[in-house]
Amino acid sequence: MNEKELKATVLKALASVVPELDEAHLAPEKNFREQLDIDSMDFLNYVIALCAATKIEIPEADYRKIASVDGTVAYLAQHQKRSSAT
Amino acid sequence: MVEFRMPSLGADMEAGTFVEWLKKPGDRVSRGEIIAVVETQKGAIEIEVFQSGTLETLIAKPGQKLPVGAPMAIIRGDGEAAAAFAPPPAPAVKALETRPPPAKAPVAPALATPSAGIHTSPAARRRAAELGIDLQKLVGTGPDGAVTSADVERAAAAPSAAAAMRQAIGAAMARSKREIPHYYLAHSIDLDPCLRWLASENEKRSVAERILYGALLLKAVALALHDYPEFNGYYVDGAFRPSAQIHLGVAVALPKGGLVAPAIHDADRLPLPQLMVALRDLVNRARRGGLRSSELADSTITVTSLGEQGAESLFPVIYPPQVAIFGFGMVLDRPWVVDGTVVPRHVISASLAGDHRVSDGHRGGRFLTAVAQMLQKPEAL
Amino acid sequence: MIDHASKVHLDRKHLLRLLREMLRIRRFEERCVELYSGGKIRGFLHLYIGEEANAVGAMQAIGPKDAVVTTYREHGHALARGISARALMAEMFGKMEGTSRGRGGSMHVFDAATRFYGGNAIVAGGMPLAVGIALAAKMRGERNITACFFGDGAVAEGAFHESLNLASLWKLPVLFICENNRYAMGTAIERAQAQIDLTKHAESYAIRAEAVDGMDVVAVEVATHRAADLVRETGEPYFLENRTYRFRAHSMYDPELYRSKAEVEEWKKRDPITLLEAWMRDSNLLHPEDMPKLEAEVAAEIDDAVAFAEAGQWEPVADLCKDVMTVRKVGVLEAAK
Amino acid sequence: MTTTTYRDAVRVAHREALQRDPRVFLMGEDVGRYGGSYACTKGLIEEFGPERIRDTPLSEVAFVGAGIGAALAGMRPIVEIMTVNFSMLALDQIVNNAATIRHMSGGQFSIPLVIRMATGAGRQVAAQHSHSLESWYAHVPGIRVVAPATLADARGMLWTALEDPDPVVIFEHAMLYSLEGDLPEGSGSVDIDRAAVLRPGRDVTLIAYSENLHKALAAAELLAQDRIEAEVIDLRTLRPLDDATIMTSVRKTRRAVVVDEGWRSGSLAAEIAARIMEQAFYDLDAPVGRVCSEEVPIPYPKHLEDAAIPQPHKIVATVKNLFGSHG
Repeated sequence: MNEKELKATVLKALASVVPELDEAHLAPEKNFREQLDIDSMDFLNYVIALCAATKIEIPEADYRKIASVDGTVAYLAQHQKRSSAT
Repeated sequence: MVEFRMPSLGADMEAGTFVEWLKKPGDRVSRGEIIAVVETQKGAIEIEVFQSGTLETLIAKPGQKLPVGAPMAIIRGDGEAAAAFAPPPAPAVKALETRPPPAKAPVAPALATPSAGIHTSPAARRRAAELGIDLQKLVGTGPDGAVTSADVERAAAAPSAAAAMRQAIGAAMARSKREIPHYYLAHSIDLDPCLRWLASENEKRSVAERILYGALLLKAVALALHDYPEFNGYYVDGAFRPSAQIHLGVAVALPKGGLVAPAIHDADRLPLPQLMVALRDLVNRARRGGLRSSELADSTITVTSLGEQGAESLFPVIYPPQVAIFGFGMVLDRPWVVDGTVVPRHVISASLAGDHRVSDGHRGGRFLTAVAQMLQKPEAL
Repeated sequence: MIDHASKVHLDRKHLLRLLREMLRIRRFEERCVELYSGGKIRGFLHLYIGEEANAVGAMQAIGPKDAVVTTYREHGHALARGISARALMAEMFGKMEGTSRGRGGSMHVFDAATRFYGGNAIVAGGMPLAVGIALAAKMRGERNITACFFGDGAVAEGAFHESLNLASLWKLPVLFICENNRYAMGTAIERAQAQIDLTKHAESYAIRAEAVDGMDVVAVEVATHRAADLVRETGEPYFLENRTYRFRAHSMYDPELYRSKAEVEEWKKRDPITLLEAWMRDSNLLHPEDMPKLEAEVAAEIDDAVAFAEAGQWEPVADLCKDVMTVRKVGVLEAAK
Repeated sequence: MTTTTYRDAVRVAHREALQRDPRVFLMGEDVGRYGGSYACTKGLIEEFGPERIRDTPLSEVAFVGAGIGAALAGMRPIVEIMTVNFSMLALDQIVNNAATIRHMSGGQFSIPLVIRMATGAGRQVAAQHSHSLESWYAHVPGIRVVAPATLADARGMLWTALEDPDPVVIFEHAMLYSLEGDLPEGSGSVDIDRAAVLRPGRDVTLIAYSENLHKALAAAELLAQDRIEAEVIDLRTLRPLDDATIMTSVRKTRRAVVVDEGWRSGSLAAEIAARIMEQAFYDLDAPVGRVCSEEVPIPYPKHLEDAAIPQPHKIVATVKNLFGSHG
């Protein structure tokens, strides 16, 4: 997927957890857990949605890296290169 | 050697009945010559041969019904040596295989399955699903009393679900403060054992099966209640009635505000993975408005947690007619003394509110520390 | 064979051409019988064997700018008009390389290049079209004529009477050519028409008419030249009744219960090909090597046509609805690309 | 703005087409000397002469077939069949030749023909002269079918139809010819691909064409008195149907009634109802209603004829039972 598609996937996963997500007021570089008042259950659902869409297993240790929209996109892009390279 | 076959006898003809040979084996035949007669429903038709040569062997017998393309005789072409020629077993109808491949049959659209019970218009059915409205509870104003989308909109709006919920919570909390003499206890618990165990446990699991520490808290409270039954039950008509089952009410904050506390039934007997599944199902359905009323009424004790955002510790209000409520604050990094040295630990503050008509602080404190102990050996939960 | 001095130039070269054209049609259709029996050609197949003189004779007098409208018994007209044996055979196989992309089959050959406005499976269905095409020519002052072929069966249809009347009333340049082979499918003309002299039908609409020996290719050519020139000069319709006979069934297959074998054998004595062959031999215009050479050439052309058809493509199902209507943007009209 | 009639709009449209394109000519029964059975072509023969305004004998097969032939050969004929009732004789030419030749010739031939015919009942001329068979024509791939209900469409559809490389059948309802109204100056050709929303509404969509479009508008006024706001769609094109406009409206109002003067079985209303079920099923709050002619040969007496064909009160009743108790 290219970067535009990855971002759309991330936002879609986020929207599945926060139905009335308003992307305009979401700072993509900042941690969305505070911005959107997301608890651990929501975050787990978000990770599950991401893995389903991208077929990439995200270990718990990496949760820190995907706490913002931009962070998730970068993480997925970099991960995508590694898996296609192996 | 050439097979003389039953010719295609017209657009609507699939087979013909063989009538007679006009030639006998060994006779010469030349192209265009009539050598047989076949009966069709339109009448007898003379069949010509297209191959000059000698009639070798006759296969078709009078009265035999033969499909188009079936071999009727073998003709030896001019100049071919007579050779033993076993007639082929099945009628090889190769020539007819030139039709184009059939187009894929169009897929029949899946028919919507009629739902039993009340008539509901398709628009109403779709809108109810979107708004998480339970159709059973609606009175239809459409044709033959059918439920229409307008009925669904009215149900969702009147009055706004959140406002109704606000009133319900308010009433319960006011009654609780009026009737229940609360006493409060708090205790800090080292959560590192749980978090370490979870980290290794979740590595072995796929994303969908990972367990949150919240599930461990619930299981610890549920198990501890075995030794502290006076915190699990109802205070009704002036007396406490302990409950044989342990139905943990889990307080869930809703996106548009408000709180519901659906129960996880027999939480003490559920293995951790199932407890996690139950928890996730309840939270998701609560947030989509998909809970059944039965799930909101039979908790024997409630556990509430502020999750990652919120305060260090909380002192919750008991849900009547329950007699206790457990609370967990935020997980924080705190200095912790181990064997005399100070080390950093993830610490959570657990608090208990009890109904002094049923239990007292001493037993409350023991109950709290029991939960804390259990959380030091997560593998046993 | 009567003598036809008039305009037709009866030299050896021309007569050999007539012979070759008739032979070509005969062998093409004989091969179609074989291909039909083998299942390669399907649906309906109406043979012209015995009537070759009409198409070959007529087409000598019908120019490239003239229009042709015919019926489902059209292979002879198509070949004599100049449509390739390849395209015709491919059409009968239903292949894309056919005259109509394989969609029409034996009864619906179309060719814009030769203004061949199709076979038509509805008896007399093409006659009003011919009238209209001629109307267009007249309104635009063009000197071309429209040749409209049909059989004795069409004479019973309303379209026949309405078309003849309209063509005569509006003085339209239509050359009506009735190939009267005496049978409308299984009904002999005596059992279908109160008046079996079909020229009388045409004359009742004030259309000049003439009967022609439809087994004599030279007679047909001479009559058609004269008629075509008259239509071109006067702009008025003309009616030829070519009295002919088909040696094979109406279509593949019918048991021909409606006529006796003796009658067929009687007519076969005046096979248009053998008639011309004998006449040329008597007038020593036919050399011994001519027939074998013609047969070889024709056989090669037909084998090539069959191979071409065999190798042809099936039209992809995705093109099923292509050409139903012109493709244009909604709301805006542009000519189809 | 000039006040005029539907019939005169048709005449002006013919005059303009005949002036603009020499390939255009008109053929039909009594279109010349008599000036048209509904007086739509009065004066044309005097202006354009008998060559281009051709009175035909009563030979529908021949002159409709000739129209197709002339179009095949490059002309732009307008063939008037006096009424749809006589067009049945020419159906073979229309279906087997006009609609078929482009496809069956492998795309070689074009038939830029316009056929006009009056249709419908209401003049007490009894069964054989009161048919409404638009659905027969709208069933056939290879032709386009339009039904001008307004003066603007009567004025504007002809030229667009003539420019279309494929055959176009124009149905003019017999009751519309004397319809009066205003036609803006310089109103010219109109598109023939889209339906038009003539009255916005939110509670139900009324889908109609030709004379019944006006009955649907009348019904909408009656419904408004009962606080039911009906959206009225003029189909304008019967083939191809403008699904987009229909579905957009039905998805908004969630109810639809189709008004069609044909007999109910196998009618155009049946086709539209099926398409709504296929494309907007999950937006419906009630089954699609249909107001069609009763399945009877249209009777001669006025009271019976009126009872047989669609009427505003029938439309109102059909709409009402799409609503439940408190409509």
